[in-house]
Amino acid sequence: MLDVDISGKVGEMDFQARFESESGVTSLFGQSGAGKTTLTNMIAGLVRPASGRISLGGTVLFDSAKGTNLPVQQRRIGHVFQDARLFPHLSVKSNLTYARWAGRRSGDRNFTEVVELLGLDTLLQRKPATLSGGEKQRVAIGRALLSDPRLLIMDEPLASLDQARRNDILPYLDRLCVDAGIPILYVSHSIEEVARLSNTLVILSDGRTPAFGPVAEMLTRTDLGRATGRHEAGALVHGKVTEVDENWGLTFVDIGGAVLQIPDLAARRGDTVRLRIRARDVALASEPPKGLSIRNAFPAQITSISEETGPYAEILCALEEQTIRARITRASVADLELAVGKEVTVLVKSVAIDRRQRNLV
Amino acid sequence: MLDVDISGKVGEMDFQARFESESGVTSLFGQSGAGKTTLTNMIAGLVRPASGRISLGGTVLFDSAKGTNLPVQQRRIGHVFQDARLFPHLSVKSNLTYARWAGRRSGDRNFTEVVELLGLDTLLQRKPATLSGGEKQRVAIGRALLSDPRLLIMDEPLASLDQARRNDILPYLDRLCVDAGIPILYVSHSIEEVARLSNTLVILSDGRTPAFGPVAEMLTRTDLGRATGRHEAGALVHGKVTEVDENWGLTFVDIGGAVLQIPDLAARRGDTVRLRIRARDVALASEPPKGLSIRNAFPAQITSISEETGPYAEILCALEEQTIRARITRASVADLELAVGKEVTVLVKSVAIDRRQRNLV
Amino acid sequence: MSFFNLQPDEWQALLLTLRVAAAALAVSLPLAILVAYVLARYRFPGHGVVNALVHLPLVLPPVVTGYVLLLTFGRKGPVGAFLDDVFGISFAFNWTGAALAAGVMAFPLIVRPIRLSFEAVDPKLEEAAKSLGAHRLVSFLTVTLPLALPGILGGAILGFAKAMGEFGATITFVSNIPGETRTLALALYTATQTPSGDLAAFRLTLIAAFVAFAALIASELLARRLKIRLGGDIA
Amino acid sequence: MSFFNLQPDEWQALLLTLRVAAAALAVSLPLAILVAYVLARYRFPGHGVVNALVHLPLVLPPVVTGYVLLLTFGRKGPVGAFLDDVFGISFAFNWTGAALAAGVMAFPLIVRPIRLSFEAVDPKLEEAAKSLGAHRLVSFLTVTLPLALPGILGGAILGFAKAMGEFGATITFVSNIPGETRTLALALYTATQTPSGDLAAFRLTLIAAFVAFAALIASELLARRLKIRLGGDIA
Amino acid sequence: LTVFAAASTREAMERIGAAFEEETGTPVVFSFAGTGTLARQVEAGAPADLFVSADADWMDYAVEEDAVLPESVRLIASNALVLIGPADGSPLELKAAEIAALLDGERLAIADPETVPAGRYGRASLEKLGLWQEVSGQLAPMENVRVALASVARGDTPLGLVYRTDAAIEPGVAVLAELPQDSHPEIEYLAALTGTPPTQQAQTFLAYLTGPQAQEILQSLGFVTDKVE
Ligand SMILES: Nc1ncnc2c1ncn2[C@@H]1O[C@H](COP(=O)(O)OP(=O)(O)OP(=O)(O)O)[C@@H](O)[C@H]1O
Ligand SMILES: Nc1ncnc2c1ncn2[C@@H]1O[C@H](COP(=O)(O)OP(=O)(O)OP(=O)(O)O)[C@@H](O)[C@H]1O
Ligand SMILES: [Mg+2]
Ligand SMILES: [Mg+2]
Repeated sequence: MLDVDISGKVGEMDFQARFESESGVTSLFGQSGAGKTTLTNMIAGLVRPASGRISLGGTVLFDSAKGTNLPVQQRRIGHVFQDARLFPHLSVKSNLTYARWAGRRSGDRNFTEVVELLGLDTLLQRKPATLSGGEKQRVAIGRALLSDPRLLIMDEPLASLDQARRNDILPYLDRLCVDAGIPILYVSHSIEEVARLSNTLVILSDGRTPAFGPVAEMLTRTDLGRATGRHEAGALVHGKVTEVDENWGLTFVDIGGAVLQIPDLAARRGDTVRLRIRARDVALASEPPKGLSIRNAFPAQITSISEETGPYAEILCALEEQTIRARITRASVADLELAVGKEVTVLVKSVAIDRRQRNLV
Repeated sequence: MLDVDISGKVGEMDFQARFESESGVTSLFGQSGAGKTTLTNMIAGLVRPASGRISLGGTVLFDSAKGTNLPVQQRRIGHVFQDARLFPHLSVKSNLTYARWAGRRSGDRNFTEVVELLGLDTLLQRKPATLSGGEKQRVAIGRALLSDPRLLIMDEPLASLDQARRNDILPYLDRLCVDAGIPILYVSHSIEEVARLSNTLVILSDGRTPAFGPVAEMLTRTDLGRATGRHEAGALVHGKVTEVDENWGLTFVDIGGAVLQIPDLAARRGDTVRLRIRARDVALASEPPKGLSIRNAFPAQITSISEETGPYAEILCALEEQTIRARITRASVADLELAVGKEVTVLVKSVAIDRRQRNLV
Repeated sequence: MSFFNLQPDEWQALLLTLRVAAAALAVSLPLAILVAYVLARYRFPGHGVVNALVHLPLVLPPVVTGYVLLLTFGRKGPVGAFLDDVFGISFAFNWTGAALAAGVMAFPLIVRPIRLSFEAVDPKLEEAAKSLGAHRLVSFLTVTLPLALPGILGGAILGFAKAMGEFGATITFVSNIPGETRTLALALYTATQTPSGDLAAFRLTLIAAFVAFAALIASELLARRLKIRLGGDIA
Repeated sequence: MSFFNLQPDEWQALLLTLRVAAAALAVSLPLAILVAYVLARYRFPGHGVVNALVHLPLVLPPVVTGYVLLLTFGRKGPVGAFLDDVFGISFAFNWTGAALAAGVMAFPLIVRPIRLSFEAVDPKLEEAAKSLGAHRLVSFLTVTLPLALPGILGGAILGFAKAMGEFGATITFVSNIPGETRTLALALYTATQTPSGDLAAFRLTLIAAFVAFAALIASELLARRLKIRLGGDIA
Repeated sequence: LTVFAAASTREAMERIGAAFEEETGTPVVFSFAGTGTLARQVEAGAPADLFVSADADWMDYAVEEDAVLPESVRLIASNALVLIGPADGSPLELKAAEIAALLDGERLAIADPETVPAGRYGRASLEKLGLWQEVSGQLAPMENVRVALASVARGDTPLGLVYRTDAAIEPGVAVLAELPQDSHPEIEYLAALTGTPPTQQAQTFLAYLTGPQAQEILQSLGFVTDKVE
């Protein structure tokens, strides 16, 4: 889908980025100053790379070898800028519909729907200068959504939004990506968001892309610890909904070798879903425990134990084809005499599993 | 310390805020558009409230009854604006030292220290226009820190910073507050940050302050669910370090009635510490389990069960004077036959407890 | 006749002045916007020359500018003769000529503030417009131009005032013919030419000042509305 | 004498012009900055009147302005007599008078761009400066003024060009004395007023155009450096 | 009927125009400006029927450039030069010492001797009288006679050199001395027809200018009319 291989220079920094991603959400993840905004600007056509090639779903946007450089307005990339960049002289409404009346992009996305999603109903007649920080950001998101884009670039769009609002917007983006088939390039500092949303993860560090790949794979890579942030390591598993228990508000997901109970997953029986299970939320037991509030307990086999210095140990457990990642103290590893190959019981609290869904292709 | 009781009007919204806070960090928490920025602007003297009174550590900053309205530059409030507001014509260095050369505020905070903390060493000669989003924010923080303030207002200062950088800055702010005795008014959407940092929590909602108080108390209040964000509810407990196990990297904290094992807490024996335990990280067992990687298991008594609709139940457990909050599925509540007054075993994963410390007064 | 009633010839001069200034502005403003935009946004080899040409009417004494106009746009001048032959347009000794002179003299005053405003418009907003599909011209019309409105208004008011007061180039180019080219400024000059004209001169000065005052007030009100429209603080 | 060698009287006029324009600018610029700031940032009852007064020299024919100057700053004029008695400063028929006339005429042209620039400076930056302890004047000098520099430069260049070319008010106020008040513009006028003066007029036009061109180029370079200094995109 | 007339003749021309209109019913429109400006405009094809010059040189220029009909050039009046002072001034003898004493370091207001005809004549006269050396360093050359007159009236300059016609209508000044008629070239106001072919009305007005009614008006304003045929 999106295929990038470019190099250039930003200020003092040599810039060299290469990644490919399939449809869905591609996250750009990296420290402040790593070059994320620069990379998105190059893809959008606002900064010209020194050399290389960018193509999006078959269309070549930039190719230094052939001298191709599609102008910004022809790239049809909806861009949520890090600094909202609203038009100060236009009302919120005119900002939102700018692409329609000025860009002649019809698009069939529903205006009312977007306005409601972003909670902008009462702000439509206002000027950007009177909006709060979060309100500005929401208008910027709406404006890009309504521009009928072929690709949506979002540069830290949720940075100043509260959790409740994020929880509204993220599933929408998710849906957008799947239903409308619009790929999203998502810049974020929050590994939570990244893991929740993305299919492909691109790590950016000092203007380079040391690694990219499917997010599940990237999140279990232990060599990217610093970039992904240790506290938030985890694993993605996929499974099929086998039962929805209306009474207790629980959904049962068969991940192959175990059935997980998850709160209130808005899915129907038969759906394929993807779950993120954080390593810090996983406990291990040497034998199946009893009388515990933890509802998910299933056997698995330890495939790797990486004891870092400090109090932690990272443990990967195989469960048929899937891998679960656990972080426990080194002390517990010793106490329970854990070792590679040993059978253990994996414990996961139901409430710890993110409420999210994705139909995998 | 900071004593606010003001009312006014912002756009269409009636604004009425009242809170008091002691020294330390006071967090302003509320949804986007709740009026947080407006409130900080009133305290800083940039927006004039219609009526009311603001005093800071004995100095009256504003008093409509007496006609007092101290001008901004005399309030000595370091302000990290939501929109960094760097001076575009000045280098990063001149921005950072502005308060010294233009504001004649000497201040003994060490320039090099602040620059290093914020990772600005290589940016000192640059102009703000060439900085990345996160870099701008860091310069803004540095500029306020170096202005020798009597109060530090930080309006979502860490919104576009990555986790690693946050982990550097938060303890510094913590230290600043304690060592230098500078109170901080902190605006944030992240209950994580709020809980980690603040002494007092002020909830702001639609221009009103429905509640404020010590953060521990506020976080266990179940009526503020929506404002504090359900996923992140939890409890604060305090305790005393009784032992530091260098070998396993564990610290033992006696919270009265139980000794918790916590990874790598940078504390010494005898220190008083404060721990945040998220409700979602707490599991309950009807009898003490065995062979579990979960190291913290201690008896407590159920004092309240609030079953919301949906899959969750919130349970408060008393442990001598302290309260632990647990979130488990309603299904488990039924399975384990939990009821108020029942003795249960509380399970908390060691790795789930935030690495943080505060010397309580 | 009371002191406050305008005499017919005063009315005539006043209306003519307004017509001349309005026509001068109507023609120079669009051109000035174009030139200001080009000077603000592009660097090209002839940049300095264009810039100097724009300012030249300011540096030369108006009489010289008027004389140059007379030589080029006069009935016998190369451009004047061509326009007359081909389009039947003549600037010689009529009010359109006065408007031309006023427009040329006001041009540098209009260009500079507009150029400043264009330079102050953040190109990032234009980038945003383009990313939303607006082509160059559309993004100019919907973003850059509205944001530069304060400067355009500022340039227009300077230009209008200058066009109203223009004297040297006008009298040299199109002479001082009542009802045709005798604007308030020329009438004022005529009145000062004889000692007995003092009262008339004083009256004309008041009229000119009054019109200018009205134009300024109108422009200030417009500017304030604009500022509100542009979303500045209402407080 | 070759065509390209300046004659002594041309040199004299050129140097005098530069001196007059520089002096006019030196005096009006600070005042213009003050007035522009006040007009940009404050609303007060006399706002419209001040604004109109500033623009008046633009609207009136220069001869009238010169005449008014003569009446007020002449040796017997109220202000002129006072200045003469108290400070021994006299504007009558000397180059300082020429500078005064040029300054007055250039004033509205200087004020407008500066005012625009002041209006474009985000008051939020001033707030930030104050929150860092800078008092009003300091925050003006360290934040507002530097950010308004493009407009100040723009106003200065307009004013300088106008001061160089000022003619009507100057000749009326301080007459046309070679070596004392005969600037290039006046010399040029003198040349056009004699039937045989065409060549001389042409030479003087070239000189004036050349000086203006040099000043403009210098100001453009300065503006570009400024833009870089203000942190615009270097690319 | 459009007449381009030197600005200094305004008062007279407007009265003559009014009288002419009363008599013939033909309205006359005047365009007043400096003689030089008008001459160049006439040359450039201005829609003037008549050109009234305050200066013979510019009329010569117009004739040379074929801007006016040479045979139609006609003298309509002459003028004289006077030295004026404040209204309460006492008569002056045309001697260097007296003039210097009166000036006392201040300036002599005069129309610009290089550009304005009045100045040129004044200079010629002063040279002839041997006074030029004395005063040339103390001149205040004005853009036109009117300003010179005003500056004397206001007391900015103690002495001014103007036309007699100007002095006659400004009550704030007194004539201190008349410059002898023979000390300067004849100060001639010349009129000529411009258009080819000239209209009947233009010819009538040209004739009217030298007729008794016009001459009377000119005389009443202080012009010298005895040389007009
Ligand atoms: N014009 C410029 N001149 C010099 N350096 C620049 C320029 N523009 C960007 N940089 C530098 O390039 C680096 C990458 O910037 P970029 O904005 O892409 O970072 P980012 O990854 O988006 O960071 P953030 O998360 O803080 O927004 C930064 O260190 C920045 O300072
Ligand atoms: N000048 C104004 N005119 C009208 N409404 C305004 C104005 N300024 C602020 N508001 C409104 O007041 C409310 C409070 O704004 P404020 O900036 O204080 O919110 P906030 O809590 O800081 O939000 P955020 O977290 O998004 O920054 C918002 O709904 C905003 O739209
Ligand atoms: Mg960025
Ligand atoms: Mg805010």
